[in-house]
Amino acid sequence: MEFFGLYNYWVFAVLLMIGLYTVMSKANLIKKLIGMSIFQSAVFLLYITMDKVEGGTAPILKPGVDGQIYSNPLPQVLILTAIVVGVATLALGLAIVVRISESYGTIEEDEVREIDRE
Amino acid sequence: MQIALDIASWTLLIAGGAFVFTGGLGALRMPDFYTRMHAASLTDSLGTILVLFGIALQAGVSLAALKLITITLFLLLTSPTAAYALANAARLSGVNPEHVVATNEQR
Amino acid sequence: MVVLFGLFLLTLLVITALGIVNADNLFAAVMLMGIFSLQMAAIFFVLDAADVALTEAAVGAGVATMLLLGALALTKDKEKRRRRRRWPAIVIVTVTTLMMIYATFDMPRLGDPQAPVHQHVAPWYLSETPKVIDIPNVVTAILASFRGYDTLGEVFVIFTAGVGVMFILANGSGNGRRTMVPSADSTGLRHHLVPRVVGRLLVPFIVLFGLYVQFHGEYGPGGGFQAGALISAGLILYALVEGEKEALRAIPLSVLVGMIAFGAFLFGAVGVVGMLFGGNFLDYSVLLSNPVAGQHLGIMLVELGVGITVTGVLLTIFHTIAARRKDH
Amino acid sequence: MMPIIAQLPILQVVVPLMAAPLVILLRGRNLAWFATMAASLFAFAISMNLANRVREAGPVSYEVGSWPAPYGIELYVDAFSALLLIVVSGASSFALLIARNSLKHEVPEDRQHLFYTAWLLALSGLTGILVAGDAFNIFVFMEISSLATYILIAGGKQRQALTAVFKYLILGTIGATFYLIGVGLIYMMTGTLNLADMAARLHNVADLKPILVAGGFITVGLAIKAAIFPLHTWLPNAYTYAPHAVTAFIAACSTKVSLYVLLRFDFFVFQDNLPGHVAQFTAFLMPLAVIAIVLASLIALVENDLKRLLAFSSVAQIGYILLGASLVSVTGLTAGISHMFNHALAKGALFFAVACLAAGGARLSVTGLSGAARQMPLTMAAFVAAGLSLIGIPGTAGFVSKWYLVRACLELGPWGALLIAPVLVGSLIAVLYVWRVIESAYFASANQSDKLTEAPRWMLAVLWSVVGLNVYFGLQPTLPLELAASAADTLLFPYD
Repeated sequence: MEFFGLYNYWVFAVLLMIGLYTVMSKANLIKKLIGMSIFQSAVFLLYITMDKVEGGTAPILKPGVDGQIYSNPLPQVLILTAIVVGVATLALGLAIVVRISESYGTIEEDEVREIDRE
Repeated sequence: MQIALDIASWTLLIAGGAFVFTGGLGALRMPDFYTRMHAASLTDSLGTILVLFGIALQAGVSLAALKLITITLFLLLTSPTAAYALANAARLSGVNPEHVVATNEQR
Repeated sequence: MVVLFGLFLLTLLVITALGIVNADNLFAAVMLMGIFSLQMAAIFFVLDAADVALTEAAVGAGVATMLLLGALALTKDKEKRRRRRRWPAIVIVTVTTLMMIYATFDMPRLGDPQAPVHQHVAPWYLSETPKVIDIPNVVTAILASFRGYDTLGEVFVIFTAGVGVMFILANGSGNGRRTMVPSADSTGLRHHLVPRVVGRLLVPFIVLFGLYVQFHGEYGPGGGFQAGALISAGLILYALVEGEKEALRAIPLSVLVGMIAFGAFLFGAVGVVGMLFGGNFLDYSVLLSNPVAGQHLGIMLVELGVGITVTGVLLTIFHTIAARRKDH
Repeated sequence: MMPIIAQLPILQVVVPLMAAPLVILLRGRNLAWFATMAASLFAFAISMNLANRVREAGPVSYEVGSWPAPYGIELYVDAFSALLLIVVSGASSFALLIARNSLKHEVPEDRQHLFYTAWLLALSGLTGILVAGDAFNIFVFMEISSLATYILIAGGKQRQALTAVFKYLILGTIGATFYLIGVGLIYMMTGTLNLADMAARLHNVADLKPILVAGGFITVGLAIKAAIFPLHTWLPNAYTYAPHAVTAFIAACSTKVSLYVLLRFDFFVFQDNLPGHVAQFTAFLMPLAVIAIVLASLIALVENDLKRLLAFSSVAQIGYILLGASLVSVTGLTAGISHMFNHALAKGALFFAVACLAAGGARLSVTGLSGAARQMPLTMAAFVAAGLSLIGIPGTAGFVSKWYLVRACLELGPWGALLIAPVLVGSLIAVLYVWRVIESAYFASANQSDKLTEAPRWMLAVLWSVVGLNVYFGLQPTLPLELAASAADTLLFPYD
C-alpha cells in the first residue's frame, strides 16, 4: 500500500522538474511560460493531495447527515488563490513576449541576445 | 425494475465507451486531416451522449439526471458546430482534400 | 477507489506534460496545455476539491488557453528545434527530483485521517462555519470570511494583471481617453454562418450559468473567480462570433476599466465599512444587527466584487490583444 | 468607533491598496501623481506612527476580520518590520517626488495613470508582506508586489527593458513558487499557516525530512527574490533598463523585503527547532555573502554603464547585510538590519543623482560623464556625497552599519578577524569605483558634443534632502539603531 499513498507526491516532484527543465532548457519564450505554468500546476497537486481524507466528501455541509467525514477545506482555499496568481503571471508574461516579438522580431531567447549584442 | 435500469445504463456506457475508443483509434490511423477530424468528431457527438445517457439512467429521476440531460443538449449543440468550424477554418486556410486522393493512387 | 482513479489520471498527466515539452508546434503545445488543465481539474475533483476543479477548468483551461492563443496570434507559433547542450539543466533537475523524492518518505499517506493537516485548524472551520456563518460551502466561508484578507490580495493580483496588460500592450498611437476603435475588417466569423447562429443561441445561456455560479457560491461549488471566467468566456465567444466592433459597442472599454476599478474597490469598501462599524477590517458580523446575516451580506458583496473585477480584467485583456492585432 | 490607533497595521496596507482602483480612473494632467503622492505620504506617516508604538509598547498584532489567530489571518508588526516599513514608504515617497519630472520623457502621457496604479500596488504589496504574520499571506502580497514591479520595470524606454523584465518575471515566479512549496511542506507537517503558531508546533516534527526540504526550498526561493549572490542574475539588467525613479525605489527596498522574509523564517520559525540551524547559516549563507561582497564589487569596478555599476554594488551591499545576519549574534543582526536602512539611503541617493544626470541630458556611463561636473556641479557634488555614504566614510549613514559589522566580527574572536578582510576589501573596491566616476566627471576634459544643463531645481532639492538624511543618520543614528537592536533581540530570543 506504500506505493499508492506516495504516488501523488512523486508525480508532483516529476511535474515540478518537467516544468523547471522546460524553463531552463527551451529557448522559445512562450514555451518557457508554458513550462512555468506546468511548474505552478505541480504545486497545486501537492496542496490538494493533502486535503483528501479517506472516505470523506467535498466540504459542503449537508444539514441532515451527521457523522459525515469531510475533506480538509483549507488547502482548497489556498489553491484557489494560487491558480489565479498563476494565470495573472501568465497574462503579464505573454504581454511582455508580444512586445518583445514586435520590437525584436523574434521570440527565441538566443536570437534576442544576438540582436542586443549588436 | 432496478436491474433493468442497471443493465440499460451499463449497455449504454459500454456502447459509448466503444464509440469513444473507435473515434480515438480513427483519429490515430486515418491518413489525412479531414478523415482524422471526421473520426474525432464521431467521438464527440455520439460517444459522449451515450455515456451521459448511461449515467443519467444510473442517477434515476433526480436533479442530477436533469443536469446531465441539459449537458447532453449543450453537447449536442456545440460539438457538431465545433467540428464544422474546424473543418471550415481548415478549408479556408488551404488544406485541400483532393491533394491527398492523388497520393493514394500512386501507392 | 480514489487511489485507482488517481493513479490512472496522474500517469496520464505526466504523459501530457512530456507531450507539451516536446511539442515543436506551439499551437499543439497550447492545446495539450488545455488538456493538461482539464486532467488537473478531473484529479482535483477525484480528490474532493470541487471548487478548485471548477476554477482549474474555467480559469486554467479556459482563460489560460485563450491568453496563449492570443499571444500566438501576435507572434510566431513555430519553435526552432535546435541542439543545445542540455546536460546542466538535466543535472540540476535530477538532483532536485531526488531531493524531493527523499522528502516524501516521511509525508502522511494519501487520505490518512491522522495527518497533522486534519488535526489542527481544519476541524475548527468545519465545526464553526454552521454556527458563525451558517452556509453549506465551507470553502467559500473560509475564502470570503475567515481568510478574506487573502482573497482581497488575490483580487488585487488580478487587478494588477489587468493594469499590467493595459500598460504594456496599450498601443501608443491613440490617446488613452478614446476607446480603441477596431478597424473595419474586424467582422469576426461573419462568413461562418453555423458558428454565428449557434454562438448567438448559446451566449445568453453561458452568461446565465455564469451568474448562477456567482450567486450559488455559498451553497455549492462556485464563487467570484469561476463566475468571472465563465461570464467573460461567454462574452468573448460573442466577440469572436459577432466581431470586435459589436462587442465593444456592447461593453465599451471605459466601462470595462470602470468594472475593474469598481470590483476591487467594492471588496475593500466592505472591509472599511466593517471597520467604521467598530469591527476589525473585513469583519462582516458588524455589518448588520444579526451577525450571521451580516456574514451572508458580506460574503455575497465580496464575491460580487471579485466576479466584476475578474470579468472586467479578462475582457480588457482580450480586447487589448484583439486591438493590438489590427495595428500591426 | 474603534480607536484609529489600533487599526494602524491594516491601514498601512489598505491605504495604498484602496488608492490604486481610484488612481486608475484619474486620467487628468498629473492628478494621478498627486493621488499617488498623497497615499504614499499617508503610508509614510502611518509607518512612523507604528514605529513609535512598537518602540513603546512592543510588537503589535491585529486580527483581520476579528477571527482568532491561528484560524483567521493575523498581522504582526515588530521592530524589524516597523523599521523596514519606514524604509519602504520613505523610499516610495522620495522616489515619487523625483518621478514627477523624470517620468515626463520615459512613460507616454496617456499611460502614466496606469504606471502610478502599478506603483501603488507595488507599495501596498511590500507593506503587505512586512505586516503579514501568516505564511500564505506573505506569498499573496509577494505576488502583488512582484507583478507590480514587473510592470514598473517594463515602463523603461529601451527595448532591453522588456528582455530584462521577462528574465526577472521567470526567476521571480520560480522563487515565489519555491517559497510556496516550502510553506506547503511546513503546513503539511504542522497543520497551521500562522508564523507564531507554526514556530510553536515545529518542535515535535523538526527532524522529519519534509521540514528540512521545506527549509531548503524557502531559503533558495527567497534567495532568488533577494538576489543573493549566485541567484542575482536578474538584478543588473532589471535595475539598468527600468525608469530611473523606479530603479531608485526598488533598489532601496524590494530586495530587502525578501531578505526580511528570509530572516523572519530562519530566525523566527526555524530558530532552535531545526537541528543544525546555526550551521545552516554559517556553513551555507556566510560564504555566499563573502563571495558576493568581493566578486560583485570587482564586477562593479570594471563596469562602464553607470546604473549597472550601481546595480552590482547593490548585490555587494546585500552581501554585507547577509554577512551581518549570518553571524547569528545580536550585534551582527543589528549591523545587518541597520545596513538595510543605511544602504537604502545611500543607494537611493545615488540613483536619484543618476535621475538628475539623465534629466540634465548627461550620458549615463563612466566615460560619457567626462567633464560633467563643470556643467552640472550640484548634481555631481550630491553624487560624490552619496558615494561617500555608500563607501562608509565616518559621519555618513553607511559608516554606522559597517562599524557595527566590524564590531560583530571582532566579537567572534580569532575567526571573526578573518571575516573583517572581505568587509574592508569590499569598502576599498567601493572607493575605487566611486573614484572612477569622480575622476571622469571632474578631471577628464568635457567633450563639447553634448550640452548639459543643470537638473531642474525641484529634483535637486529632493536629491540634496536625501543626501542630508544620509549625513543626519550618520551623525545621529539612534532611531534606526534602536529599532535594529530590538529587532535583533526579538529575532534571536523570540520566546522570552
